[in-house]
Amino acid sequence: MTLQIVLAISAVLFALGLAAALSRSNAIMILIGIELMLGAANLNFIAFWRFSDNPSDLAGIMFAIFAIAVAAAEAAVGLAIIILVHRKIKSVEADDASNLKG
Amino acid sequence: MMALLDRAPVELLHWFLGVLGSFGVPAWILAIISALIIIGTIIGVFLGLFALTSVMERKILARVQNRYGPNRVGPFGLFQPVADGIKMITKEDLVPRTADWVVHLLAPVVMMVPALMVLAILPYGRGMVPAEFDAGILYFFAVGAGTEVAVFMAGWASNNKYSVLGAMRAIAQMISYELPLVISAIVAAMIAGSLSPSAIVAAQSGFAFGFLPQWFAFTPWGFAAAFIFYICALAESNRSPFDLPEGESELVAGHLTEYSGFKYATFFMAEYVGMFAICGMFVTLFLGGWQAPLPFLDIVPSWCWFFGKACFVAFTMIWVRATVPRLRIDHLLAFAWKFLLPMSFAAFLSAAAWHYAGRGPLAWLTSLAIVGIPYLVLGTAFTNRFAVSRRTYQFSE
Amino acid sequence: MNCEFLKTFFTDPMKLVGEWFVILPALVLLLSTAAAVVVRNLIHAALLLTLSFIALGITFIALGAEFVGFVQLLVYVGAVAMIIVFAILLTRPDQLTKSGSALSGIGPAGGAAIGFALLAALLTFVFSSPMARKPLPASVSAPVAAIGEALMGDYVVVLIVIGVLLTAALVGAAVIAMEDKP
Amino acid sequence: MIALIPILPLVAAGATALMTRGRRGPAAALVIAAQAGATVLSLLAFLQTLGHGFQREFFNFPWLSLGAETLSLGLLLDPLSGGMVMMVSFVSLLIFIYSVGYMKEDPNFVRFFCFLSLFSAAMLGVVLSNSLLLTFICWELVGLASYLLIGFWFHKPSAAAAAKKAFITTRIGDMGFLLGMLWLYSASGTLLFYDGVHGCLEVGALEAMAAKTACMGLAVSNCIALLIFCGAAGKSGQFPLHVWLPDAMEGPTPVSALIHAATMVAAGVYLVARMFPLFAATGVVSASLSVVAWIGAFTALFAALIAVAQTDIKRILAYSTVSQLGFMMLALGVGSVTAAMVHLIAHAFFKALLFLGAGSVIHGIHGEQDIRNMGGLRKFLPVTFATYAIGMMALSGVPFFFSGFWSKDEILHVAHGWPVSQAPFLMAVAAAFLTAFYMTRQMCYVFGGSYRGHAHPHESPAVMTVPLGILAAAAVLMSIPATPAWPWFEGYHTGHAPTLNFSRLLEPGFLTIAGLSVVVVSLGIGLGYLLYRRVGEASDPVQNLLPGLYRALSSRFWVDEIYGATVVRWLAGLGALAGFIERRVLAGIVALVGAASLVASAVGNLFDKFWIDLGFDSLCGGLRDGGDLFSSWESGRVQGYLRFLGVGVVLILIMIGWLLS
Repeated sequence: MTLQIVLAISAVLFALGLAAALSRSNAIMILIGIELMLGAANLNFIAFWRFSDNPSDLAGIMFAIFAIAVAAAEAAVGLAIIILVHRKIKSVEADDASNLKG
Repeated sequence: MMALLDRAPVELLHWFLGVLGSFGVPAWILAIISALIIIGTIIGVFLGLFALTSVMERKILARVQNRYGPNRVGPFGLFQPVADGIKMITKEDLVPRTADWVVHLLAPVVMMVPALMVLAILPYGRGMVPAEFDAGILYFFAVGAGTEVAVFMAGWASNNKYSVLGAMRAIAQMISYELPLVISAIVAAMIAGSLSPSAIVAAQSGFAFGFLPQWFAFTPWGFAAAFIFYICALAESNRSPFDLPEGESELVAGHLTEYSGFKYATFFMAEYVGMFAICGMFVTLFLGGWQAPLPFLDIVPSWCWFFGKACFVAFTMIWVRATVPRLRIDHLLAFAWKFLLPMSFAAFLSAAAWHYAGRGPLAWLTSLAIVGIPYLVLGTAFTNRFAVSRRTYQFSE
Repeated sequence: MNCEFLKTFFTDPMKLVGEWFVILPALVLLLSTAAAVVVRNLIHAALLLTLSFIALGITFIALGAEFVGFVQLLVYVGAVAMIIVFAILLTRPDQLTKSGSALSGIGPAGGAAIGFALLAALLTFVFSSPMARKPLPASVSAPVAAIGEALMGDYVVVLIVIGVLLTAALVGAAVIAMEDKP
Repeated sequence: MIALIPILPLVAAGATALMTRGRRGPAAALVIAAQAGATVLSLLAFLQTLGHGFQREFFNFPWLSLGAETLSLGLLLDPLSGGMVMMVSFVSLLIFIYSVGYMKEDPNFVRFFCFLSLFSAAMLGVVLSNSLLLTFICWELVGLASYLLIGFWFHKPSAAAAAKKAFITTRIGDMGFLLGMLWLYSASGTLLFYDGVHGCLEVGALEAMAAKTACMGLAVSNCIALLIFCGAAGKSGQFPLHVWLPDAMEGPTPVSALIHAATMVAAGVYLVARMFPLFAATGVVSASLSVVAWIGAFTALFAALIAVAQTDIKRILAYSTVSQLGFMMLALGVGSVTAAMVHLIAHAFFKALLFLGAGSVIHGIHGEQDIRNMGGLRKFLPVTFATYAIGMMALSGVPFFFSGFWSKDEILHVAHGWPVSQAPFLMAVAAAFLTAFYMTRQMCYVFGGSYRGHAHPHESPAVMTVPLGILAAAAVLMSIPATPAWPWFEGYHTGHAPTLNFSRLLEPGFLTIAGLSVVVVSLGIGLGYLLYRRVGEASDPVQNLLPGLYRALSSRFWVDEIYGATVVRWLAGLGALAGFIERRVLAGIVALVGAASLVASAVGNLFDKFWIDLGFDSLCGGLRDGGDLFSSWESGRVQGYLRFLGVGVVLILIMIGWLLS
C-alpha cells in the first residue's frame, strides 16, 4: 500500500465535490460539494500524517481537526443563509439570488 | 471461589478457545470465533434484558396506576414478551404506497446498528471490555449520532405529515440535548484524565473513610453532571417526559406511525437497547461502573454490579415515566438551551475548580458554590418563567 | 474477555486485514459520493452524503487517525448531515422530491468536464510524483492524550481562535435564520 | 504622561460608545471630565515647554516589524506642538461645555459626545505625533470623526451628502499624503520626525533628500513636500480642494466651531508647519514653499470674494475660515512658521467664538440660518451680540486691541518681505479689505436694523454664553503675546526670551504695513457700514437700489453684481465669476469625478462649456461600453465564478506540471 492510493482516492473525492459544486444549481448541493472538497483535503492531511517519517508530529491530525471544526461552522452559517434567502426569494437556486446583479 | 465467579465469563471463553485450539484450529480463526462469541453474548444479554424490561415496565406502570398489568402469559405474565414477539413477527408488514420503500426498509436497520455498536466499549466487569480504546467516550457519542439519521429516514420515508413532523421534533430534541449530554460526560472524563471508559471506572475506585464509595456522583460537580446526564439521557432515548416526538395525542406515533410488524419491533428493540446502553454509560461515568458500593460487597461478581446498577437506573426511568407529565416542545427546547447547557458549563467549571483546589474540603466548598449559585439563579428564573398561572382561554366567554 | 481481535481491529486494523481495510471504506466513500452527486432526489443525496461521511470517518480510522475519525463521525453525521437535511426540508416543504435539475449556464456537462479535467491533472501528479510511491511506514498511533497535549500546548491559540469562530458561527447562524420581527 | 493627553478622550469615547441613549448626564460628564483632564495635562506640557532652555522631547516605540523593517510610532513635545496642544484641548473643552446646552434636545446626545471625544483624541494625536505614520493614522481618524459629525443629522439628505463630500474630497488630498509618506519612507528609511539622529526631519536625511533630483529639476524633498501638501490642502480647505468646507456647515454648530473652524482645518497648516524643515530643505525660497504661498494667497482672496455673496450665516463664516487658512498658508509659504502659528492660534479662538456666537443666534431664533431673516438681534441677544462683535473685530483686524490685527499684520509683513513676488502680498491686502467688508455686512444684517423673522428670539442659557465670554476674552488677550512690541511667540518658537520693546512698533517697515492695514480695515468697515447700515428698514434694499436687476436676485450670486454696481463693478464681476467656477465646475466635478477631471474642467473653461459636455459624453459612452463588456462576465451567478475558479485551478496545475517536467 502506497501513498498514491490514498492520494488518488482523495483526488477523486475532490473532483466529485467540485463537479457537484459546479453543475448542481441548488445552493444546498453547492454547499455539499464544498463539504466534500473539504473532506478530500482532510483525507490528504491524514494521509500525509500517516505516511510521514515522524508520526509523533501531529500537525496533520491537528489540521484535520481544525478543518472539520471550520467546515462545521461554514455549513451552519451557509445553511442559515440559504434558509434566509429561501424565505426572501422563495428559491434555493443559486442563480435566482441575483438581486445585486449589476 | 468468589474471584473465580467474578472472572467466570472470561474463564469460560478461554476454556472453550483452549478446547478448540487443542483440535488444531488456526489462531486467526480462533480470534474470529472469540469475537463472534463475545458479540453474540452481549447481544443475547441485552435482548434478554430488553424482553425483561418490556414486561417489567408494563407491570411497574400498571402498579403505579393501580392496575395489574400483564399477568396471563406464564408465571406473573413473564412470558408476555414471547407472545408479543410472535405477534410482531407474524403481523403483516405494511408499507404505504407513496413511501420511499428502500429508505423505509433501511431505517430500522440503521436504527439498530448504532444501538448495538455502542455496546462495544462499555466495561461490563473487572477486565471485561469488549473493545478497549483511548477515545471510548467519543466513540459512544459518535456512533450514537447515527440514531438521528435513522429517525429522519423513518420519518421522511413514510411520506406522512405526522411522521415528518415527529422526526423533525425528535432530531431537534436529540441535537439540543446532545450538547449538555456530551459536556456532562466530558466533565467526568476530565477528572479521570482519560476518554477511556475503563480508566474512568478505575478513577472512581476506593472508599473514603473506609465505606463511602468515591463515585463521581457523590461530589458536587459530579452530582450536577450526573443529573444533567440523566435528564439528557431521558431525552436522547425519547422517553417520557421527553416523548413528544411520539406524543400520541398530537402526532399519532411520530416517525413510527407507518411502521408495523417486525420493522416496528426492531425500532422498539433498538430504543430499549439504546436506553440500556445509555444507562450503562451513566453507570460507568458517575456510579463507579462495576464497582461495589460498599467494601464488603466486593464478593459479589463485578458484572453483577454493573447490570444491577444499569437495571436500577432503567427502573428510575420507568418510574419517571409513570409520574411526570409530558413537556411542551418550546419548553423542552428552552430547557435544553437555557438551563441544561449553562448548568453543564457550570459543572465543567466546578470540576476544574475541584481539581485545582486539591480535591479536599476547600474543593468541596468551591465546587459546590460554582454549581449551586447558577442552579439557584437559573432555577429561580425558570420557576418564575414557567410559573403556573391562571389559564385564560381566548374564546371562553 | 478482553477481545484482542476487536481491539486490534480498531487500533491497528492494517495488521489484520491489510490495505483492504483502507480501500473498502474508500470504495464505499467514492461510490456513495458519486451517487450523491448525480442523484436527483435531494433527500437521497443527503442520505448518500451521510453514508459517504461515515465512510470517510472509517477511512480515517483505518489510516490510524482514530480520534479524527470519531470527530468526523460526531460532527458530520451528528450535526452537519442533520442540518443539511433540516435545510432541505425547510426550504422545500411542499415539493420534497422535486429535483434540483434546473441547470445554469454551461450546464452539468461543463461542471463535470471541469471536474474531470481537475481529476486528470491531479491523478497525473499523484502517479508521476516519486514521493507518492512511499510505502506505508510501520504502525503509528496518535494517542488521545498526545492530541490533547498538542491542542492545549502548541496549538492552543488556534484552538481558542476556532472556539471564537464556532461561537460566532453559532450566534451568526441563529441571527441570520431568525424570523424578521414585523 | 504626554501619551495620556490623547488617551483620556479616547477612553471616554470608548466608554461612551457603550452607553445607552438615555444616559445623557453620565456621558456628557465623562467626556467633559476626560477632556478637562487632557486640558490640565496639556497645560502642564505647555508650561514645561515654557521652561528656559527647553529641548524637544520625544519617545518612540516600535509598532510593526516586517522582516528587517520596523515601523515606529512616537510622541513629540516641542514649542510647536506644546502651544498647539494647549489651544486644541482648551478650545475643545469650551466647545464640549457649550454643546451640552446646544444639543440638549437632540435624541442622539450620547452619540454626539462619543464622536466629539473621538475627534478630540484623534486631533490631539495629530498634534503630538512624532511619526508621520501616527500622524496619518490620527489624520484619518480625524477625518472619520469629521465625517460622522457632519453627517450627524444623517436623516437630512443634505447633511449625508455633505458628509460624503467632505470625506471624499479630503480623501483626494490624503492620497497625495499617503504617496508622499511612502516616498518619504523609501527616501529616508524612517517616518519618525525626530529620533536624535536618523529622523526624517533631521539634518542628515534632509540633506540627502535635498541633494537628489526627482524630475524636472525638482529635488526629492520638494516632491515629497508637495505631495504632503496635497493632504494638508485637502484638510485645510485650500483651493481647489476647499469645496467641502462650506457644505460641512450642515453639521451641528459646535462641530462647525470645533472641527471646521478651530482645530481640524488647522491641522493642514500644522502639518505643513511640522514638516517645514522638509519644505525648506532646499532653502527658504524652495519650489514647494512657493506653491504653498501662491495657493495660500489665492485661496485667501478667492474665498473672501465668495464670502461677500453669501446669505447663510454659517457659510459666510466657512468661507471666511477658508480665507484665513489661506493667510496661514501664505505665511508658511513665505517662510514664517511663527506668523502662521500665531495666526492659527488667534484665529482658532476668535473663529470658534464667531461660530459659537452664530450657533447661539441660530439657537436663539429656533434654527433659522438665513441672515436676511434676522436683524435687530442686538436687543434680544445682548451677550451674544457683545461677544460676536469682539470676534468680528478680531477677525476683521481692528487695530491694537484685537489679536487678529497683530497676527494678520505679521503675515502681511512677512509676505511683503518675500523676495519672489509682491503679488501674494497685494492679494492678501485685498483679502484683508474684503474680510472687514463682509464681516461688517454680516453684523449689519444680523444685529442691525429691526427683526425680520417670525420666531421669538431669546438669549441662550449660561452653559452657552459662558464659553462665549471666555473665548471673547481669549480673542482680546491673545493680542498681547502677538504684538511685535513683545514678540513672545517668536521667542517661544525660536527659544529666545522675549523682551519688551515698544520701539519696534515704530520701525519704518512695520509702520508702513501697519498703516496700510489700518487704512484697509477702516475702508472695509466704513464701506460696509455705509451700504448696509439701513438694511433692515426696507424689505429688500437691493430692489430699491437697482430694480431693473430684481429678477437676477432669485439666484443668490447675482446679488453680487448688484452690490458690485454700487461698490466696485469689477470686484463684483470677479466675485460672480469665482462663485460660478466654485459652484458649477469645481463643486460638481472636482468633488465627484476627481482630480483627473480637474484638468479637463480647466481646459473646458478656456474653450466652451459644450466642448466639455461633448467630451464627457463620449468618454462616458466609452466607459459604458467597456462596462457592458465586463459586466457580461460579472453574471451575478455564483457558479459562474466558481467555474472560472475551477478552470483557473486546472490551468495552474497544468502550468505547474509543465514547468516541473
